[in-house]
Amino acid sequence: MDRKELSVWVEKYRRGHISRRGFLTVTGIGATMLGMGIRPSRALSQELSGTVTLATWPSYQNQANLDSFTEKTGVSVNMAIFGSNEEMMAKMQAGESGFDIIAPSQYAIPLYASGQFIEPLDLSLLPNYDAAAVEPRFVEQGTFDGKTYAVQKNWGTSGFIINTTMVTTPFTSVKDYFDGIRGPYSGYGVALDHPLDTVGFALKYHGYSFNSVDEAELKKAEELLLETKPHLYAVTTDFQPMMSSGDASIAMGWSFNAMQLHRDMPEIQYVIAKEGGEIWCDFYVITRNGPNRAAAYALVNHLLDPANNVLEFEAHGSAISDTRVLALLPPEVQTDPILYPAKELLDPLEFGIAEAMSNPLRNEIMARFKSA
Amino acid sequence: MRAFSLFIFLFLYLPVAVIVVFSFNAAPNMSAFTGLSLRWYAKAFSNPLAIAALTNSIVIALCSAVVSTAIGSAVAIGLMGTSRTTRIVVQSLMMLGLAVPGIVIGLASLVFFSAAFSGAEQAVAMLAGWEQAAKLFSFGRPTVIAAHSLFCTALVVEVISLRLRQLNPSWLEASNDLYAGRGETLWRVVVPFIVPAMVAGGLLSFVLSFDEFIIAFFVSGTKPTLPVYMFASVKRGATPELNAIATSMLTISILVSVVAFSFLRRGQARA
Amino acid sequence: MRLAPEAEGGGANAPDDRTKGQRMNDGGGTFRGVTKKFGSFTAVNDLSFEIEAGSFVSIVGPSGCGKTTTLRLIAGFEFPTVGSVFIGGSPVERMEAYERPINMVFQSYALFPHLDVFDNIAYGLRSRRNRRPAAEVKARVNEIIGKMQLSGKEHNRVWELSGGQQQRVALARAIVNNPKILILDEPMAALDKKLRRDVQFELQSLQRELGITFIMVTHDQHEALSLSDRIIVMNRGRIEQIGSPDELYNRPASRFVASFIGDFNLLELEKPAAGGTVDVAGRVLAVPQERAGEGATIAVGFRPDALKLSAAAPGAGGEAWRATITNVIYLGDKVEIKLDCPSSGTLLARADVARLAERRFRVGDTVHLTVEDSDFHHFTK
Amino acid sequence: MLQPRMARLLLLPGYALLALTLIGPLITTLVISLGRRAPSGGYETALSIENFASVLSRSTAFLNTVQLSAFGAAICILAAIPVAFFIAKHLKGSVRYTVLFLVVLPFFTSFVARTYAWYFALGGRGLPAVLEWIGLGRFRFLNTDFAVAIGIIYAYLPIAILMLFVAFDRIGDDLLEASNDLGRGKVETFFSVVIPLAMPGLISTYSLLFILLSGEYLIPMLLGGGKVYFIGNAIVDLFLQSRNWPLGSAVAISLMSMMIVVAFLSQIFQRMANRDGRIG
Repeated sequence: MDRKELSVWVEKYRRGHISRRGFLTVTGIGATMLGMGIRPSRALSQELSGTVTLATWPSYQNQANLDSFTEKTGVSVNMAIFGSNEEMMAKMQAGESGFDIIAPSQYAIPLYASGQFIEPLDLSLLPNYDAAAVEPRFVEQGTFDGKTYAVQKNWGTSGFIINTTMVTTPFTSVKDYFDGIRGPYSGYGVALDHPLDTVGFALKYHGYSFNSVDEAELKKAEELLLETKPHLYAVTTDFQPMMSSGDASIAMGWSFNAMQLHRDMPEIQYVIAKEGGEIWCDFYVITRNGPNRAAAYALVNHLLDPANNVLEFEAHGSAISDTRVLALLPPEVQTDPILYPAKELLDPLEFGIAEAMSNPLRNEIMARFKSA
Repeated sequence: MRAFSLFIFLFLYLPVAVIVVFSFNAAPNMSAFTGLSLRWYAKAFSNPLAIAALTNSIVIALCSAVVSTAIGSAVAIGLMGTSRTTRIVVQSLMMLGLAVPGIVIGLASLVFFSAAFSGAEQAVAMLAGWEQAAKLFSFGRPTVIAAHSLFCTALVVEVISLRLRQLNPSWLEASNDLYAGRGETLWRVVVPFIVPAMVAGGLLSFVLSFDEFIIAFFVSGTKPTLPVYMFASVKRGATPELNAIATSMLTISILVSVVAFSFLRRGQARA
Repeated sequence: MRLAPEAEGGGANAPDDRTKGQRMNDGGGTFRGVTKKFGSFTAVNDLSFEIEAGSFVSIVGPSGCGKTTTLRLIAGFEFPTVGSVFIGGSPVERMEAYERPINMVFQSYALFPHLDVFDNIAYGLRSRRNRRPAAEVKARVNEIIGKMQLSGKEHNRVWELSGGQQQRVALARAIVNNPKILILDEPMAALDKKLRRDVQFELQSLQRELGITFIMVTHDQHEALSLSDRIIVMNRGRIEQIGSPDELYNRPASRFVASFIGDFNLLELEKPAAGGTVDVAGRVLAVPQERAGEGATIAVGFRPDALKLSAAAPGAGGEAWRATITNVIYLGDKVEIKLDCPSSGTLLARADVARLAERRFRVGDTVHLTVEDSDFHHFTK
Repeated sequence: MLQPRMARLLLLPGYALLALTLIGPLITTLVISLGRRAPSGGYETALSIENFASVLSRSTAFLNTVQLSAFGAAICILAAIPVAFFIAKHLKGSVRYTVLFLVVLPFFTSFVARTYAWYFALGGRGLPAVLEWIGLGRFRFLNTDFAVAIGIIYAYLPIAILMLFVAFDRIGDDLLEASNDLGRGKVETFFSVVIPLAMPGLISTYSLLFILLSGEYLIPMLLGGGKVYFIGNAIVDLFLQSRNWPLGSAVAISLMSMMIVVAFLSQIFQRMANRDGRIG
């Protein structure tokens, strides 16, 4: 590493773009330590031991798989539960470095990758991963700068969840959502406490891209949101009880929410707006500076085993695209309209992107919307 | 007044009742009570995450209570013997420790500890050439205990200072007069006098630390406390499992408190 | 008694390591040029006095006169700004309260609320510097509990006791340590009058029995007069006079002492004495021999019992020694009469009821006043 | 009475704790508040007070917080006074401590769980269903100021009761009896003797509650459903959602400044009340 390159890294570290351990490793301070007889902690060892820490979402992993992993390798699994990608990223940016594996959504991956929080995966350590078995559009979301940083876990969509006994007018679009809430369903609508989706759908209402960062377009989206706010019942991600109790009748939400609500109350339906919306995909990534890298690879590999992945599906209930897993699942799963919607419904959907997640204006609009 | 007190107690216990009742609910969610079942207890107790979080919280709350009661008592007593300026400065800082919103102290602590750890580790690695130096410090129980001890200590100082204000200065002089030096007087008069306040402060600290969410969320590292775990679970739809955990907590707490209470009583009778 | 190591060679002498014979000699106290300032306020100014071992001494004076500060200087709660304090011949002014062979009965009793009666009394005997074996503590505390008539109250909480009982506990807690000096800070302040009389007798007997030096602060001059061997009268941080009750009453050294101890009719002079005589409202008095060297007499006065009333003019003094009766108060065997005198202002007369029997004075009567020359006190300060 | 040297020694651990957990982090916050949001969120070194100017963009949240905190703290005190007085003056011996313990007991279940229980109690299938069944009409409580007020009163009432218990306990029974004796009934005595004497305690309780409430985050989040938005929520969102740490820090510092002012005023009022309440 030459002087100029070093100064770039120093600057990045100073600005908080990379973590301190990333900084140590990259700048060669790690190498200096090595020269002094200090073995970097992240050096791979063949023997697996200790604890591996997985940062993931609530109700998102199957305990049975973790138990079997511990049984097989002797490595105990610790889980840290997060509520959102933004939270997880904030914590990483603040210097938390105890996670070995994290489970971010596609739009966070470029940020983790460019921030040196994660590194390209050594796929040779993940024999259970078969890129060919996964839909290419999802594989692509796990790459950054042409390198694979992430392997797919599961995917889903964002749309609208309606209680058909309360919402009697036809409901097929983003327009129906915003106009309905500002009209006949005033006081019964829920927006997600999630900037990407909420701002994204407001953009969609005006026909713009879900991921737009255009100032003028965002301004119109903000106007819509601020107009809608007084008519909303809540801005939250925890809307399921409101829907099942009848306090709310229309909610912006994710496909797995819809699955759970629909299973208990068939009158609750899921609508993917005809204008489009978001398609999302969650991944496994291995952190650059995690304390137990070898075990991290072993655990991800264990979870990707198709048989184990079936168990995972049972736990999180989100769609999986790995064809080897699909082959093991009952056929009705693949035809479930919420889990695997028709292609023409999926086509207009967009993947949320990193620029949209990190855009200051979008975030500020969300904040203003919430505090209004 | 009695009736009103009763009403307040009802109010305080209503949510607790909801939690307890729904923890025995057979239904898969909290929308209705469909029958008695222990399934959520089975689920909770077979959930290593919940158990780990619960253990973590208990250990942290205990340590925070002990640390803050010790430091808080020392500070409250020490404040009696310092200059007015020192007293005002320390009291204001303690007040600040209570007032700073958890979110601020949580995130600031994370960034601050992270920087401090990294500096210390580099120093150790460079100076001592110790290869494990890079893993010397990490977030976990000690960081949560430290951060919780701040507001717990502030509270203990407040509670004990209130008690010390009732301390008759003649008692100290009487003790001195009866051949007890300052240290001995502290131990034989002041400390026994503030014991009730220490117990109250300690209990309050335990309770506050046990329930504290936002600071723990930031500085608990990879080992979440129970509130952090519960909060994360709630964010994607709570299950009655949480009620089962909360009810178990309540049961344990009652048992522990009853035992502690009876010990305290016995101690009182002997004294 | 544990003194400073250098004072008694570092021996672990306990308060009771003395024979009764010694007790009389080593319990004295001496103040030498003691001044105590709090900031710019001088509480006690250049105090020098001696207290004889085994005596009962009272310090009296109005509030703020420095008597409590003096007490605290003896006890060791305050340290002199200037000057020395000796107890039993050893300098103690730098010693802490817990190092001094002195115990105190606090005005509010300062009983420890967290301890019962027994533990309160045993407190000193269990102190690290003065620790006695458990058996001895028990024996001595029980003995004193018996002596102070507190039997059966050993394990009562102190706040459950009556005021009198609390005072006994406070007293027991102090004397159980056999101090050289017992200090009593307004010991009767919280007691009712009847109880106060009893306690006064008890205190007096106790002091005689124990032979310990008692130093009592009180604002009640009657209490001081009836209990003390000697009384120290203080005013504005200084000593006005030290003496026996008799000396203070009959030979007050200053106008202040005269007015403070007992009732007194004070007449300020417009013109200081000249040529060995003073003019008091027309009466010419010779300044007594013993006062002549002290400077000019500025005031004279007499005790109320020296004032005699008669309906007819006795001759000397003329109109100036006539007065109108404003109040008549019967005090059982005595009667007090308040008079308004045109030249001297308000005067007080006191006489035996028996002597007045032949003539009843009524409010509004005009009377003639007589005072013997020898009954006049002359004051130069 | 305490030797200065010993006092200093006793304060030492307190200093260490303050330095480690308060001063250090606060200086960090201050530094961050002067910085800039990094392009992908977080913090980037800079030196500007721009963030403090942007604090105004959160004025609605500030207003919301102040209103509900002032109201919530007042209701807490009003509800706590009879209970605390009852425990302090009408219960004796071990009963009063048992009752005090019962006040704290709900604390032993998780705060998150308890607040979540209110979420259900106030939700459509809870209280509103009961009211509808009685025939009082259809109510919706969740995500309103009312729900948040219930939540914060519920959460902070035990603290208020404990603190006021201490304040009332300090007032001697003899004073109450003296007042009764002087011809004042129970109610009159309460307002003319108890309240003035407990005033410093009332003021400190109120200000502590106000301060704690205005830093609240969880209750408005769970019971306000994004409709009732506290400054604490704004800060959490700035840190965890928009990841605009510098603005978050600036808002946090502004909130703290407000709290410091409240604490300062409380001290002044307490001193004044102390002076008024002093006897003799």
